[in-house]
Amino acid sequence: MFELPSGAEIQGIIASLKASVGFFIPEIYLSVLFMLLIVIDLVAKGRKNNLLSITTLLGLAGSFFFIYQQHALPAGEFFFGMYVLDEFALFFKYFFVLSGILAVIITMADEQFETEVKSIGEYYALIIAMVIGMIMMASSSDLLMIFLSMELVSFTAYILTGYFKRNARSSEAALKYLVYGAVSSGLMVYGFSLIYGLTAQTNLIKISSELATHGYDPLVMIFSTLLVLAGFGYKIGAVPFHFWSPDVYEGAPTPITAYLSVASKAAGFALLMRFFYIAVPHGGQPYEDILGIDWLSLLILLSVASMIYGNVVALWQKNVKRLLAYSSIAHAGYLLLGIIVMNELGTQATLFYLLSYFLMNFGAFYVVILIANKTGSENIDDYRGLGKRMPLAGAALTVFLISLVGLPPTLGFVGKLMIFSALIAKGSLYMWLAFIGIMTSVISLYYYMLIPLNMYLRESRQQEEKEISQGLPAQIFLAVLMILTIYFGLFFTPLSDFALSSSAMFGLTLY
Amino acid sequence: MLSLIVFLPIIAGLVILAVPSSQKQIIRIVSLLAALAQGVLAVLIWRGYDPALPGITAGPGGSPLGSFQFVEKIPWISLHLGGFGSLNIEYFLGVDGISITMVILTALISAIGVLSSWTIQKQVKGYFILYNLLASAMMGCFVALDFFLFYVFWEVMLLPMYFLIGIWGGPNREYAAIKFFLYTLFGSVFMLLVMIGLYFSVTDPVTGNHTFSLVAMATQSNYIKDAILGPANVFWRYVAFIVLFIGFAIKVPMFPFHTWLPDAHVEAPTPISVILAGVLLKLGTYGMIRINFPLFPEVFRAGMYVIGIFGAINIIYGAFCALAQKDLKKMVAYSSISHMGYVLLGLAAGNSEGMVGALYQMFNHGTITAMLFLLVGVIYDRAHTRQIEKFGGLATYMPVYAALVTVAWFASLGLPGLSGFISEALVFVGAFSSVTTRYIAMVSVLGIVFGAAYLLWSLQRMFLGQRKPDAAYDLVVGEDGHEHIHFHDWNGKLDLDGRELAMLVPLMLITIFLGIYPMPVLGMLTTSINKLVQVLSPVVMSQM
Amino acid sequence: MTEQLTTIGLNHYLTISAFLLGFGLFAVITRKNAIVVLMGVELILNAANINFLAFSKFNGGMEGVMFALFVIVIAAAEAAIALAIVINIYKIFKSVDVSSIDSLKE
Amino acid sequence: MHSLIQLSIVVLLLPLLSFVILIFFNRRLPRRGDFIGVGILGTAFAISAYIFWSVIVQTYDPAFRIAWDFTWIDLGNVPGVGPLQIKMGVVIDNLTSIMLAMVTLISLLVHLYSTGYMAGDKNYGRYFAFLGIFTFSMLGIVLSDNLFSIYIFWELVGLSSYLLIGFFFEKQSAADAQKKAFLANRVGDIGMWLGILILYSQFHTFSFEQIYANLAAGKFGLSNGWLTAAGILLFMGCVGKSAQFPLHVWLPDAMEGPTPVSALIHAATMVAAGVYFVARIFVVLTPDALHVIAFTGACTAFMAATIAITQNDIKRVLAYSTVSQLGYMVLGLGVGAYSAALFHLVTHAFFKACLFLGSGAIIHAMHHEQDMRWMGGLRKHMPWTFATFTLATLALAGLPLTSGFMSKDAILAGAIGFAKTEGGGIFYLIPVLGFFSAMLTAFYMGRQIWLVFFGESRTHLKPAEDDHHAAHHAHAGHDAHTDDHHQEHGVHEVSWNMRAPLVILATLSIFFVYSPDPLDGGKGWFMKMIQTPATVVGEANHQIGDLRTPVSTATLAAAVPNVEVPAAEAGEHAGAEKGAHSYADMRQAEIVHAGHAAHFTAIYISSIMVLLGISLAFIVYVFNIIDPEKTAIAIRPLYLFSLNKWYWDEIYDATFIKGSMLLANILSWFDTTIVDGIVNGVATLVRNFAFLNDGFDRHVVDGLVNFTAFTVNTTGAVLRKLQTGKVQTYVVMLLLAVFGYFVFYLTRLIY
Repeated sequence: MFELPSGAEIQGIIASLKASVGFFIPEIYLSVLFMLLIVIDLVAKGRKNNLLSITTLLGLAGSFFFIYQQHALPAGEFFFGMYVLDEFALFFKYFFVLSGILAVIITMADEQFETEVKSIGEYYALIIAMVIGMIMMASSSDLLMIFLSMELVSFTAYILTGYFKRNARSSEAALKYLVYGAVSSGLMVYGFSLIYGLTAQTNLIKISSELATHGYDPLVMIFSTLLVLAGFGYKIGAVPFHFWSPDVYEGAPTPITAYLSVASKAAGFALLMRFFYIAVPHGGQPYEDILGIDWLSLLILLSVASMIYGNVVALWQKNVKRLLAYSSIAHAGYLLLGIIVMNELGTQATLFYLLSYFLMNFGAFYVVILIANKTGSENIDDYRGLGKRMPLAGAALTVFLISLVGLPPTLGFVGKLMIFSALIAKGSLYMWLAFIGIMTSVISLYYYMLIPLNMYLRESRQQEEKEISQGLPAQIFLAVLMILTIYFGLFFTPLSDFALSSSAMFGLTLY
Repeated sequence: MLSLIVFLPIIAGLVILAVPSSQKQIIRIVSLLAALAQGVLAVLIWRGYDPALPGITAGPGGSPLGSFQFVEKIPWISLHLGGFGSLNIEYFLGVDGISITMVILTALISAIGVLSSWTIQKQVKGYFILYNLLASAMMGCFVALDFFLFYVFWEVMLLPMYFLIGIWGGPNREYAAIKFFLYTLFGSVFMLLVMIGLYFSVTDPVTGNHTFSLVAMATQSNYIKDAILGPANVFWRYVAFIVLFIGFAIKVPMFPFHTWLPDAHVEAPTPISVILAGVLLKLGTYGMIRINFPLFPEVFRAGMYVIGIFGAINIIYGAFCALAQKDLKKMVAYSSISHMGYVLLGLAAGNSEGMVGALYQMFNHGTITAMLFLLVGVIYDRAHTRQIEKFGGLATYMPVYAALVTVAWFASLGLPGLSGFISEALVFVGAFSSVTTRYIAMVSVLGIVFGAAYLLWSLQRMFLGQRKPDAAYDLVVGEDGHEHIHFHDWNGKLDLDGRELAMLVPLMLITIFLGIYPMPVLGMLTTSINKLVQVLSPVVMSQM
Repeated sequence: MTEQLTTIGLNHYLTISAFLLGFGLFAVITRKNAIVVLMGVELILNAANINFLAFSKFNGGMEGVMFALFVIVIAAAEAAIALAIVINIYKIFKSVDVSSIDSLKE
Repeated sequence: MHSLIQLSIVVLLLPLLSFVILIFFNRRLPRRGDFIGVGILGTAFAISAYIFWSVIVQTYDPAFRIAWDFTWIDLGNVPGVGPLQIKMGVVIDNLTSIMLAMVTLISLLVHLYSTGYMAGDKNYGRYFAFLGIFTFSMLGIVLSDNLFSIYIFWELVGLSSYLLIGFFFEKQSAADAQKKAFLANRVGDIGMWLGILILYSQFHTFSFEQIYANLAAGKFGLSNGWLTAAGILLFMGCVGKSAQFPLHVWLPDAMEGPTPVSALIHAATMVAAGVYFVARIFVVLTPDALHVIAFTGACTAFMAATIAITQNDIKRVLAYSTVSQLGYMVLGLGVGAYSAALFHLVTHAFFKACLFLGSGAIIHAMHHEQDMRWMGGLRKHMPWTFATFTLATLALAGLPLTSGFMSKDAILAGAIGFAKTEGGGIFYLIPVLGFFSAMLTAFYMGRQIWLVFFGESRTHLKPAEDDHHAAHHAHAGHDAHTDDHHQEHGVHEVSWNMRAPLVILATLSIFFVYSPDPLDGGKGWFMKMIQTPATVVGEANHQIGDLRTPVSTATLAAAVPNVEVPAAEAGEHAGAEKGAHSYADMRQAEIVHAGHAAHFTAIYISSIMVLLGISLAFIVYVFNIIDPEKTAIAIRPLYLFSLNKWYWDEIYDATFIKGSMLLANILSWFDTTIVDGIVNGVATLVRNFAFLNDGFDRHVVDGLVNFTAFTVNTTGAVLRKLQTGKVQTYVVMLLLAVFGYFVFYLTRLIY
């Protein structure tokens, strides 16, 4: 029943492949880097030095060059509509490479790795792989591509989560992550299959036009969308698809926790935005589609639930990593607010919020690692009196937490400001969402402040009050992060302009 | 000039950051110098201030110049919002009659606070860094004319305060600190929403863009008719007003939202109590005058009655609670709740007498309450207790202290010849003259009696009569045959020492001088207040 | 009547895949053994596969087939990783009972 | 600025100067600087004597008035009102100049007296400083030309009285008394303040002149009820300061202060300030307000008199008699006997000061024994004191040839006239009470004289270690008075600097100082210089309806046909003509007229009453025909009622003080329990959820101070239970979520 392509067609295919490769250079470069790392690991086996990490850093840094060059290229889709290149995608390329770099840096700071793992080799390779996967997530415009890239990210994530093989918590986290991830991605694929069935298309843009022109059975559509949402929701860790995240975040190695909580969440959002902005049919008004399936209430439900659940449950956490895990759920909720607005301003706000979240969350986790190095614990009670013993770390952590709460003059405040601006500019209908967001952020203040409370207001149990000194590079890095958080909190024009320019999405027709 | 006065303390803080934490004296001196320099600047600003310019709203041609003074207006942030033009935030400072007095007050109280912080021994470095940060933020709030800037300063105050109470506070400090933080944050976050809403509803007549400038917002004609907070959108305007009002009322603190204050005061160290009562509470009422009322005049007029009632509740309720307190500091805390009630009442009157009285009361309450808390601190340093019944007959043994306490107490109960009287009198004059609040004023007058009651009663129990058997000090017969008292583990001067006098005497002189001749302060206020009353009056509203 | 029996319609495929999905989920939820849970996951993926193939058969176009192929590959890779992790779990907990591994909670 | 104004300002500021000097430097000065106090007051008196001379004697004009004011507070151009200033200023008219002279004179004498009485007290210097600030504020009241400044000095007087009553603050009783005095005054003051506010709210000015002018022009915007209210409220200030019923309770306790202070403040000047104030605002008082005032005064006079007859403390008797006499003055103002009331104010000031200083001398001599039961027979030891005291007593009792006689009879005459004019009935109660009090006065003064000066000394009868006596040890301890043996031999006449004031004051309570005719004060310069001003609240005066036509006092005299108009009255009218700035109304005219008519009636009745009183005293205490003890037992309830001051203290304590303390406690409980987020309730509630006790953190509850805390926590606690740690439950949740929304959507799709 299939007729084979003629020679001419094959020529055309090859030609377009050759053309497409030009758009694919950063990914190729990173893949090469990936293999290179494995080779180096084989060569430099057993030698305890930072050869690998340095190479990774340099390599990742090098990729900026190629990504930057892509600005020159025209936005468009290639590989037969599997893959797109647009400002939106570029934004996330930068984002993921940067987060990869930060992940490597804080990995270098984490002393747990010396004790837990023998060879660090494939670790960095896997981080690179994850970067590639996430970049592809952000750029794929086809259900198949989406599925593949997501699985690539997931698998590397499973492995990295379970990287401390002899550590029970790490392994348990890996298992849970695996099972949960497998199920939800399975459901997502099932949803994909149904969409495919409805439209006979796998390309998002084609799907959208198909749905718009021929219409569809709302029941099947909502069902499939829900299943897809299960997959995405699991990536962004939004209620009610969040259950894996606290356990995984607590169990995984801290750098991976940070990495997951920032990067893979961002990737999920990239996907979510692309899918919901492009694939979902839009009538005149956003979300007022042909047969009145209101995605809006669906997403609103998700975001409100995430904000409330994340913040409220975080009140009870005694483990800092777990606390931050719940807070990341809450932040998923705030980010969703930006998506709900469904306009350029909303996109800009979301991207900006991602940037701010990137900075403050990595910072927080970095301090957590530094403290864990010294105290070997992540329990809030063991933070007593640390403020005096680690002044810089304490101050930095306070700044990051304040930023997470969203108080000026920090980056987090501006993020919230932009999200709420988007909501309010949209109209009084969305005011209530803003109210909820505000309320929950007040609640969040309490549990965030628990940490400074223990660090400064309470005396440490053991009486030795000597200052604990981190290494100089660590201190510098910390100071830089802290200053950036405050600086961008006061002068955030470049970031927001960057976010704005990046909010252009190929094939997007709603604004 | 204003930038300097705002950021001097922060600069001092950075300097301190460089000083090794062992050099306590240097740290103290640095921040004292900063505070004094601030004072000097405040005096310069005061001298350079021209009371003829009204402020409140924009001057001729919609520009702040010609209306505000010492204006500094630099574009700070201008960024593009997709489809919504651009977000323009300005670094916009300026003073008018409303803020100038507060600026002076802040400079004064900050300096006093530094002096009174001399006794802090624990983590001096951190303390003074936070203290200076706080001082900057407070000053900034009073001179900021851009809502965004104001909000930033407003929120920046919270964290240092939290730590200052939480680290250097009393036994129950954690609770007090977090309570303060959550309460005030709860009030202020909603302000954020209103701020954004206002931004999208107001255009700058000069540039035509949306703006955060409070000056532009204070002119109703700058509102877009059907914007979210535009004149057409009555419901949201009311909501916004109430939200803002609650935000500020928590800071004041107004009756149902006041419970953080006694805890915070009881736990906070003396200098922080001084700052808290002297300046922070004023921020609440200042916010109302600067932002809440002129931006929503019609809602204000609709709500005058309610505000007045809350004021009356504050006055009487606070007085009664103070009457029942056993802890001297808690009593003073409640007394300041009562006194802020006068401010609310005066504002609710909505006429010049009332508003002038309210602002003057803000100033006087700043100085007087600072005095009260300092005096409480003096006895607490010596006796390590504030329980009123642990004293008695102190007047015999600490005459100077007793004399100062008497003056302060009488100032607080509004004795003529001391500044508090004039402001309270003006408040009542205003409140009674306006038909809206006449009956409220008639009720509030009771506050005068009960105010006298709790103050005199505590005065009697602590200073008059004989030493109580279970007093916090012993009687010893000195070599000169006279009886002296001796506090356990206090080896400083029994009566006030030089530093304490240096803190108290200036405040006292100001109180007395302004009680006899108030014009130096009132003269700066009146023009702006009259302008404000005009803005709030229906006449202006009908023009829009 | 007879045609309907002889010709297999789209619905049949879909029904089968739906059943597979159900079984898969059932296995994932109820089974204690990690391996069986993973088999449940495989069932879910295969349910999707059947859908893809059926749809591509009835809609025409090769995308479904491609998708199915890739899903199979992915499933294989997933199995590999899963087994590695499960073995590691077994090494530590001396058991592969999913429901008993719950030290991380609340 | 008129030279007299300048002088008066100097007079005003001199005592302040003495206060400032003494409060700061008294320890550095020789004799603690008492000479400064005395000297400065001497100067002040000299100047005010000059003012008196030039106003009263030189320009013999009832309508004399000069004023000067300056802008104190400038509120700029107030919207709706226009330019608005609050002015301060001084006014000098006859009344002012008389009061000036009186206040400075008595103050001077008290200063002088105190140099003896207070000698050796450890706060000697501070004492004179306080006297200084008191004099300052008192003069302020006298000189003020507007309500606001009167209120200011009013409060300051309250302060200085507070300081002086509590001068021996080590004594608990003194500390209590000073607080009581201040608070009672404040209660009166808020009434006065409200009255001021009512007037201000209409005219946006405090100045007497402008308020009166506006009122006369009928600019008062509110109803007449408000005007009456304003009058009564303003009068409340007087009720507080002049210790009228029901706020009289503080004055007797105020006797805890040093006796000279009692003489200065609580007999002569401060308590008179209330009356003075009512006189100042007399013209705004509506008839209804005046009725209230009259009855208040009558009740006070009577009540205080009944209490005085059973008191044993020599100073308390005088205190109650003061209250009673103040009642007379208020009564006089109430009935419209304006001049008479003020006349009584002045006369009373002198003889009562004399009495107090005399009692001070006695107490001093008796080593701080104040209980008359243990005195007696002092006339031999202290002739000077005896003489002056007796003279003043006669004046107080109101026997002919004394000043008191003239003033009191003028008041009573006015009362009768008033009752006539108002159409009798209930209004006759006022003169009746007045006369009855006159009798009581005569009685208790007679009793006092007898107990103190006559008979034999009863010091030995005193029960040993009487608590009353012990209470005074503290005070005695501060008096380094030389001789310290406690028997009557120690009793001796006091030194010259305490004797001189007695003599001067006694002299001033003889009739010829005020009037040539011992029977009629109306012939005297005082009554001529102080004339009843015409009301400015005509339209609020229901009796004269809308009579607004100016009627000069000449026609007023024409309306007084029958009784012989004393020759001098012609001059009075002439003066009135000159100062015809005011216009009279019929009601005043009638009252004055009827007052003149009732002049002799009053004289007869009151003389009879006084004689009755004195003779009764003789019957009881001299001839012992009636045994006081037996009588007391016979009418025990009445006796106790009087002895316990009608139980006012107990009543107030039970109601207001206890009540407000109770309320305060309730409210603070409410504050800490209810308002503070129902923290406790929440805490217990949450703790009751046993299943989420783990990791329960009270800060969460207390931190978010309200029910949010509760909900937030419980929800948090419940929600986190979802996180079971079993991955399969997670999957179930996931499916449930998907399925749940699916169902939700289905329902929406169907319906």
